[in-house]
Amino acid sequence: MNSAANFVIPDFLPAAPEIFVLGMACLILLVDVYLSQARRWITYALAQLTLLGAALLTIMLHQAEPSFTFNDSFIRDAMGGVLKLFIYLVTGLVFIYSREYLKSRDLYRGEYFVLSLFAVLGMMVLVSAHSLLTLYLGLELLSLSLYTMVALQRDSAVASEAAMKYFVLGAIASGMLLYGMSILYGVTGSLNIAEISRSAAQFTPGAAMPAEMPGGNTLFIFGLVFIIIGIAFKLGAVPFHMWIPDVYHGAPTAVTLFLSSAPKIAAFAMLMRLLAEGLGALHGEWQTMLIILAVLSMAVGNIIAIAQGNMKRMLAYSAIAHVGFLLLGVLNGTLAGYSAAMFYILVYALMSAGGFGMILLLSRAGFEADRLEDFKGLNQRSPWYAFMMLLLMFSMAGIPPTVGFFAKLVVLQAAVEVGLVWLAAFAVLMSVIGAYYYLRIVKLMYFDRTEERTPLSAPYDMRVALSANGLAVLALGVFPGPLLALCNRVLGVG
Amino acid sequence: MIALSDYLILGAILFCISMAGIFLNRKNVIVLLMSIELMLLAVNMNFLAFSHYSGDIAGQVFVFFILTVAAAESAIGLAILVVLFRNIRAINVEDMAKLKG
Amino acid sequence: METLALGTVLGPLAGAIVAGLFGKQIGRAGAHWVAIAGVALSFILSLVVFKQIVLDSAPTHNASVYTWLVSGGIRFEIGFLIDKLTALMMVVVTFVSLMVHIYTIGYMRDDPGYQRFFSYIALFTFSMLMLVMANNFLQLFFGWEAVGLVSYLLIGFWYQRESAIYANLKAFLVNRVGDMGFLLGIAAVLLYFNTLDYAEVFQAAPQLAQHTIEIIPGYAWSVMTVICLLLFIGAMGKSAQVPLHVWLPDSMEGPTPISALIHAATMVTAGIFMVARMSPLFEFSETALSVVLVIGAVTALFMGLLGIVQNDIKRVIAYSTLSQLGYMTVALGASAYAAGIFHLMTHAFYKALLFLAAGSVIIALHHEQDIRKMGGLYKYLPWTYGTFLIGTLALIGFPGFSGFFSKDAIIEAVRASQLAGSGFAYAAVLIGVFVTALYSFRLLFLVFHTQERMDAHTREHVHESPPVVIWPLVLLAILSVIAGFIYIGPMLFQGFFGEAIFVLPQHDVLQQIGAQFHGAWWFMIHGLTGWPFLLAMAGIVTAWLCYQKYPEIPGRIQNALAPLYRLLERKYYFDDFNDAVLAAGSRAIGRELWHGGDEKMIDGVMVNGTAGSVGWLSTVVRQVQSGYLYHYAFAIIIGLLLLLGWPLWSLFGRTS
Amino acid sequence: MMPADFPLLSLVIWLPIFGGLLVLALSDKYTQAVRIVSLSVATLTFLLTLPLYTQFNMTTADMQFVELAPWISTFNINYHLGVDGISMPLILLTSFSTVLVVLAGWRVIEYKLAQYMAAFLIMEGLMIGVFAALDAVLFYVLWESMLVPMFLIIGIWGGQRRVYAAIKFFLYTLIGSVLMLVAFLYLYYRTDSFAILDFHQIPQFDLTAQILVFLAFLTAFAVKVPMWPVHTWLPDAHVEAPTGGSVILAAIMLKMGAYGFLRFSLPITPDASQALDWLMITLSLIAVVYIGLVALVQEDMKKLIAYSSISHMGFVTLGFFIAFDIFENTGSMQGAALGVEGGLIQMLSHGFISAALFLCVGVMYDRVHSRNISDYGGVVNTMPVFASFMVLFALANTGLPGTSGFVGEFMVILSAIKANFWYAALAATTLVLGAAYTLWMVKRVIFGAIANQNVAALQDINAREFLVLALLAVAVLGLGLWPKPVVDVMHPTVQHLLEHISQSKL
Amino acid sequence: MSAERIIFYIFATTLVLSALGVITARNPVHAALLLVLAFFTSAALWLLLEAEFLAIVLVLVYVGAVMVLFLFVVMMLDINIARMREGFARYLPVGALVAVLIVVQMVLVVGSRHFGLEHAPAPARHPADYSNTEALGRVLYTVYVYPFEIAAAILLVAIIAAIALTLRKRTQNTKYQNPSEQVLVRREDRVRIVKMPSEKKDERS
Repeated sequence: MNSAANFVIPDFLPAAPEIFVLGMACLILLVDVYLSQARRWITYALAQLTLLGAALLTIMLHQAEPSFTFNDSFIRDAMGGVLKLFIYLVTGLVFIYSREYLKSRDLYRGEYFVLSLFAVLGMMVLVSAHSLLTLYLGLELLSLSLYTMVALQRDSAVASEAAMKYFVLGAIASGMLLYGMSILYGVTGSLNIAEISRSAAQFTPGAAMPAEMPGGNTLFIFGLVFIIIGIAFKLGAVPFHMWIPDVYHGAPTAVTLFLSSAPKIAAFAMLMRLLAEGLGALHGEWQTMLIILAVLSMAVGNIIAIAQGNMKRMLAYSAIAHVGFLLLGVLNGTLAGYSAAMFYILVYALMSAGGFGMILLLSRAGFEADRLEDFKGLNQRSPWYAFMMLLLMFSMAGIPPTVGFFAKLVVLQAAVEVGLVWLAAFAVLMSVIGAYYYLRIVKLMYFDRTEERTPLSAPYDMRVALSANGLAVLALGVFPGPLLALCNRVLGVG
Repeated sequence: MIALSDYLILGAILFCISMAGIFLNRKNVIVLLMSIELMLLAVNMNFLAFSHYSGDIAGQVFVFFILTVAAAESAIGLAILVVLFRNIRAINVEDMAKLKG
Repeated sequence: METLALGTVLGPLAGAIVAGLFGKQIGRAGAHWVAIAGVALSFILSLVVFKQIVLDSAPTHNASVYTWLVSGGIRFEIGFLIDKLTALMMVVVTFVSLMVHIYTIGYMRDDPGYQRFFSYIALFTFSMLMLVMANNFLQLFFGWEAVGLVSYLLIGFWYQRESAIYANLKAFLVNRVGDMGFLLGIAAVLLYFNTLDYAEVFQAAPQLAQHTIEIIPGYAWSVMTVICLLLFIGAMGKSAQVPLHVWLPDSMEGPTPISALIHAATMVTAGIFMVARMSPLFEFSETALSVVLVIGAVTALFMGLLGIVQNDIKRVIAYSTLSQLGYMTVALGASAYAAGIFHLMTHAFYKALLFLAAGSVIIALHHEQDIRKMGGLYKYLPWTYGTFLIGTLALIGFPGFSGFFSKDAIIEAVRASQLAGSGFAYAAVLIGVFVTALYSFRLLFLVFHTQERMDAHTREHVHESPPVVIWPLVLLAILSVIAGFIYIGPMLFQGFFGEAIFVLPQHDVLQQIGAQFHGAWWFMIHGLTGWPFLLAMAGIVTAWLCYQKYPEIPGRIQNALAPLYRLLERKYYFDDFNDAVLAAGSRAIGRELWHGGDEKMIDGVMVNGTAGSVGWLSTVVRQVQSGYLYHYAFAIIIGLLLLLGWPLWSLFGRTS
Repeated sequence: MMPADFPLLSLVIWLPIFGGLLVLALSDKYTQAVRIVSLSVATLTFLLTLPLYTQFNMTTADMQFVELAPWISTFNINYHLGVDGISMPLILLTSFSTVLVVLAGWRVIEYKLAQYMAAFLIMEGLMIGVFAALDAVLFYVLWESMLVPMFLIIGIWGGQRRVYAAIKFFLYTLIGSVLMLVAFLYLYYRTDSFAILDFHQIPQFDLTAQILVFLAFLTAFAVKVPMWPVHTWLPDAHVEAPTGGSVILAAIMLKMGAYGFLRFSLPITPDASQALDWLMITLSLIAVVYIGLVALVQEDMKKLIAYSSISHMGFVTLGFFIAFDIFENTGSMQGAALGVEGGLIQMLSHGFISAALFLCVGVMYDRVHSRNISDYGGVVNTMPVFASFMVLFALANTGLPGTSGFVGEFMVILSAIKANFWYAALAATTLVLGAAYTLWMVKRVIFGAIANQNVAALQDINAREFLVLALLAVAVLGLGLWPKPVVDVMHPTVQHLLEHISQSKL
Repeated sequence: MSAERIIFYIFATTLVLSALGVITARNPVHAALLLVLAFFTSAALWLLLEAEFLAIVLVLVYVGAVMVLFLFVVMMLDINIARMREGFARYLPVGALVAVLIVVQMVLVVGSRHFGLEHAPAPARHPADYSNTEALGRVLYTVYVYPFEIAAAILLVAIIAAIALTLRKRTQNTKYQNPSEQVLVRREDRVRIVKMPSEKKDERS
């Protein structure tokens, strides 16, 4: 029972990265005001520096044993550390990829970077949240920044429409999440995740009414449902996925790129904190729900994606399908399963960043390059980037020797581990359907010829980053061992 | 004596009303935002009730923050609404269907 | 002996390879010299072998050259079995082959494919030797298919002729039908004897005589019968027995020397040889023997009938070949294997002679083959005429000529046979004699006598063929006259073949005949009084009347027996049946399976159908993404209902 | 003589892959260099695979040239290579065919030559890897990766309907193999290991599970082989693929399905194989007869050869799956060994013959740019040398004794009769059908009078083409006249395999 | 039936009714006002729950700020009131059905079955000197300092967002007059005489 009495100044050190990012965000906000468009690169550089610094701090502060502060509302553990590092990494890539695009669309302003950094901050809070309150606040910080970023292209009707949809649906979702939290609070009488899990431990499957807690079971499940909806929405699992296609499609590609990569990691963290750590005892209950969500997501995502003619929209649906796979790993309910899911989400964030990065590479002023046709004959225009895209697409389809295959392998293994062979079989069949639309991109790039001869103009750093991104997908495919081992270690798989 | 369940039922009803408001409302986006406020109100009701009956202040604190966030949220929501209105000269829900399929 | 055998086989092979691969370099002369050298070598070697094995009665040579492969504990080997039967066949094959080689120099003089031709026939000699010298079924099958291959190549030698390449495809396929049975027979042998080596198989045969097999459940058949019938199907294909005879007449599309070498003297007799070689198996299945007997008889008679209505000189001889093969088969059926082989030998000589003579006529008339455009040639082609006459007399079995001895022996054997169907067979072969005489002399008269029907231009250029053509004729003619007289005694009645041919005592008809056999002269005198002689004479007379004396008679008969005539003309509608039903039928089925099965069912419904339905589904499902916010919200609510619904149900279901 | 622990297999896997990358790096600027490098890499690889045979220990059934290194320790997935009597000949076949393919594409390919050659070299490495892999995941990774270059080859250098064919090929094979992946995961769940040899040793394996696993494998391998009714991708893929692609497809990829049956289906799920052998045998015989009839009426040479491939592969699967009936009938494994080895030989021989025939068609296609039988006729008049090759291979395709085509069919038929007379009888129909469709095509294409100007204008094959065809001719005749050296390699492995599958896991 | 029960039910009913009014009102202004009412009533209910501070905050912040903002926006954007309620009735049945279903489900759980008085007895009233505000204040800056800071960040984001989205640079779309320029303007600045050849019809095509 945390009260004001016997209060001690909390240890701020574990939260140093958060504090640093917050400070830098404010700083950039100020600096940017006084910068002319020509000097905007300073903002950019500062933003990158922020990420770098945060990364360094996170690494320095890393420690195997989890430690708590702010009255146990903040947790610093290995998993959180790794997730944060990947968030920085992906965000860094996002900044690199987006720069040209933003410039050519008069979006190259401080707001984009500041909001991104606030979003990153939100993610960090989310990742290391150890109480429902901080978790909620982190989520809101993230979401609000994202809503704004989507609407950032003010003169675009679709963008504002997308923002509006995102906002309303997001609000509903957080409302549901809150309702679930309130129920949990009611049942357990605490907001602290550790305590929640402690009382959840009394949860006895089967019996409706354990003695010590009136209606405990029912209420737990009741709250659980709302919690899961909140998570599912953030991840974009069917039937809570509706926002994804429209928002991905409507938002400026640079924002979509951000939206589709880093926040996924945060959402995974949220899932881990709530389901795995908080309500792990209810595994038997939420497993079934996740199975429903997984099946629906894989089916709907893959099937609808086939009919898409717009690259961003197609990738949106593929994102939905990927969430389905991610859930396969989670519903396993063991540390091994979580680590599989973690591997999957990290890999997905990389692939997604690369995929949208390619769109940004092809796009130029007044040309969005987000239709499938825009990839026609890329192999003639630039064999190298065609190859990169090939790698990314096959990775998303889960074809070896790209890392996407191993991502699928581990989550499928997790599903089989708990005897859900039928689910695994269903999943792979869906992935075959999925392969079709990824192949279509490859087909466009390699089999079709085009008259389009404009050379790809991209700054040096973007070329390097994108190539690195593509090759990473291949390299991790050949040597997935280290990353897998890392996931296992941070989750303490024996 | 007012039972905890009374407050919770009230919250539940409010919650459903707000949801109904959201998917029944075909026209006005502003009303959507209002429904969201209602939804948060329902949640607050729950928190306060629980915190009252369990004599734990944490619930009130949570509500405090929810109110804060809700304020920020509505601000942003309205800002987006304004942008939207500038673009499509309407705030009809049905007019926001360029993105579909 | 090993080296002898190898030399015999490899000689022609070497010739074939050199002439074939390096034909251009070594030129035409080079080609025919190298080929002839090879064949001559093997001829000489076979003579040596013949001397050692037959005259000095050296022990049978049976050894393997190399192991082809070992699998499943079974050794498949390539090796030679040389006993008296083999030795005889070697001599016959190499001799005829040599003759043909020499003859070819003249016959093919100005053909562009000269080298190719020599390489082919040398290759043929090789294959045929492999066949006859085999000591196991694998090699037998190898040679079997190899001769089939060469015959395929040679029938289609003039590949620009549509008819030729049609004929060779037909020949190959019909043979393949036979080979299919043959291969199954071999498989059956392996199944029951677990080896393919002749010696082991034959030795184990008696024990298996009683075994039965149920190919169709419920019907127990004797293993021996099954094996023998399957093998005999092969023989039917090679030796052109009804109904697998259809390819032989068409095979006359090939150059004449081929007709002589392959389609008269050697290859087609492979079947006969094979059955004789398998006598230790056939002997244990009377059923099989009866089948052989009947089929042979049918072929002998009805194919002979066809010879009467043919107008192509080579086709007439081809049908006579069919009929003669029938005779041999009859002999086998009657367990008179020796007689069969004996007839095989004599037939090889005189039929080769006939073909080559016919060839000589054809050259003389500039590749004219229609006998209605000939006549009165005896004054232009004295040598050819003489040899041809000898051949004909041998063919109809005129006493004293080789054919007489072999054929009479067969007829006697059939009469003595007790097998089911031997009665019919006896009748058939007797009538066959008359028929043979009839068509042979019809041919003789129409070609060499009667008034000249060729056009003036040809007549001026008609001239006797060069010596290189004539010499083989003469040599063959001599053999056609004397071979029978010399060999009948030893080959039929004095255990010439020794253990090479095995006959159960109760089947041994030759034994019975041999009982009152008192030398060739006696046999000849005896023959003068028998039915066959009279029938042959009758045949000759009929032919003389119909074609020499009153040429109008045939026309009348034709009109009188129009349906019958048409039946003969259409060759009993065998070809029509094959083309219309078998060939066209299988093509139709194939087309149906392709379009109906593969394209419509599998691709259309299963593959593209699935893909299409998924695509359709996606276009339908994407409608759910209507773009309307309230629908999206509604989806969330539905999800909530769903997730809320089931756990609550389960819970309250349990409690209340 | 190299040291025992010399990583020969790794070498022959990675050499072509890196060679391919090198070629890719050379790009189309230096086409001649591309050609030379590709050829030398391919040849070198081939030479390096020869020691696999010369130093092969024919007395043991154990894996040889084994390499074992941890790859993904968390799932104890290993980089585990090794060959036995089954896989080794196939590896040689692979490296051999690649040389031919490189030669065949020498001048013919103009568009993006570097990518073309690279694709083939990389694929060679992957294919060798598939045959050498002893770890299920490694196997699967290579097995799937292989699709990518082939997909590109068909799609980029293919014919008219290349896109349809390429995607059909990819999805068809993918849908098969993903189920295999699930099976692997299940087996991992059972054994806590991805080592294929551990899969073989699952002690207690109830029939239902076995059958499910077997069916999963079946989808994967049946598609690859391909067996009726999942064969329809093959004709399309073959027809549309460039000559080289068809060659690799026919010569190697088809073999992988059959290889899979021996490596996975039979030893891992013997009881299921026994329970379902009727199905396999039926499908095999359908392949022989049904497909034979379909081949009869093809108007497109490549399609015809493709169908004949399916029909010939029917013998392979037949040879494998009659084993159980033979146990029952004879109680011994002798006959079964004959069948399995026959199947293996048939795989090799088909590798040579189909490759040769596709190359022949390619030779004509390069000149006339048509695959239709009706566009040809009397080719022999203008291309005598080529014609004699074509006829030779055609006859080999009809299973003529003395050519490799005969050996496999002969062995399989001989052992099939031990299972059931009618199996042998139906299988033997190929003697007629095979001869019919092959020689009928030869008749219409090669023989006859010159059909049209295209044919009249034909040039006979040049030295390069001659070399390619001659190499194959030597292989075909050599294997046909003396198969013993090849078969002896297989004995111990096959023997061991049969002993293994004759023990039930129930 | 104690006094506070009556009070509770009065306010509860009002709250529900006004909430219903919010979502059914034809005119957004009415809706906003009804929402205000809803806030007031719930504030009253919160007082019953002894959450005085929050009750006041609700009134001040929400009614005072947020709702005014709403009304402001409603006024600012001229909305076609007439179209507001079209097709509302059409979807009402299914919508109501679903809503009711969920209510039933939720009530099943949170109803007296689990949270009746027998399960959760009402706590004793705090003494008069108890200050809810102080209690909150004590924890807010100590125990909840971290959330507090995040909340600050959130508000900052809200500010940034509002500005970034709605602030328009005046320079772009407002016009100024400069009389001196107007005076000094010359003919050349306004009129330009262009010489053009007269073109023929057929050249067009």
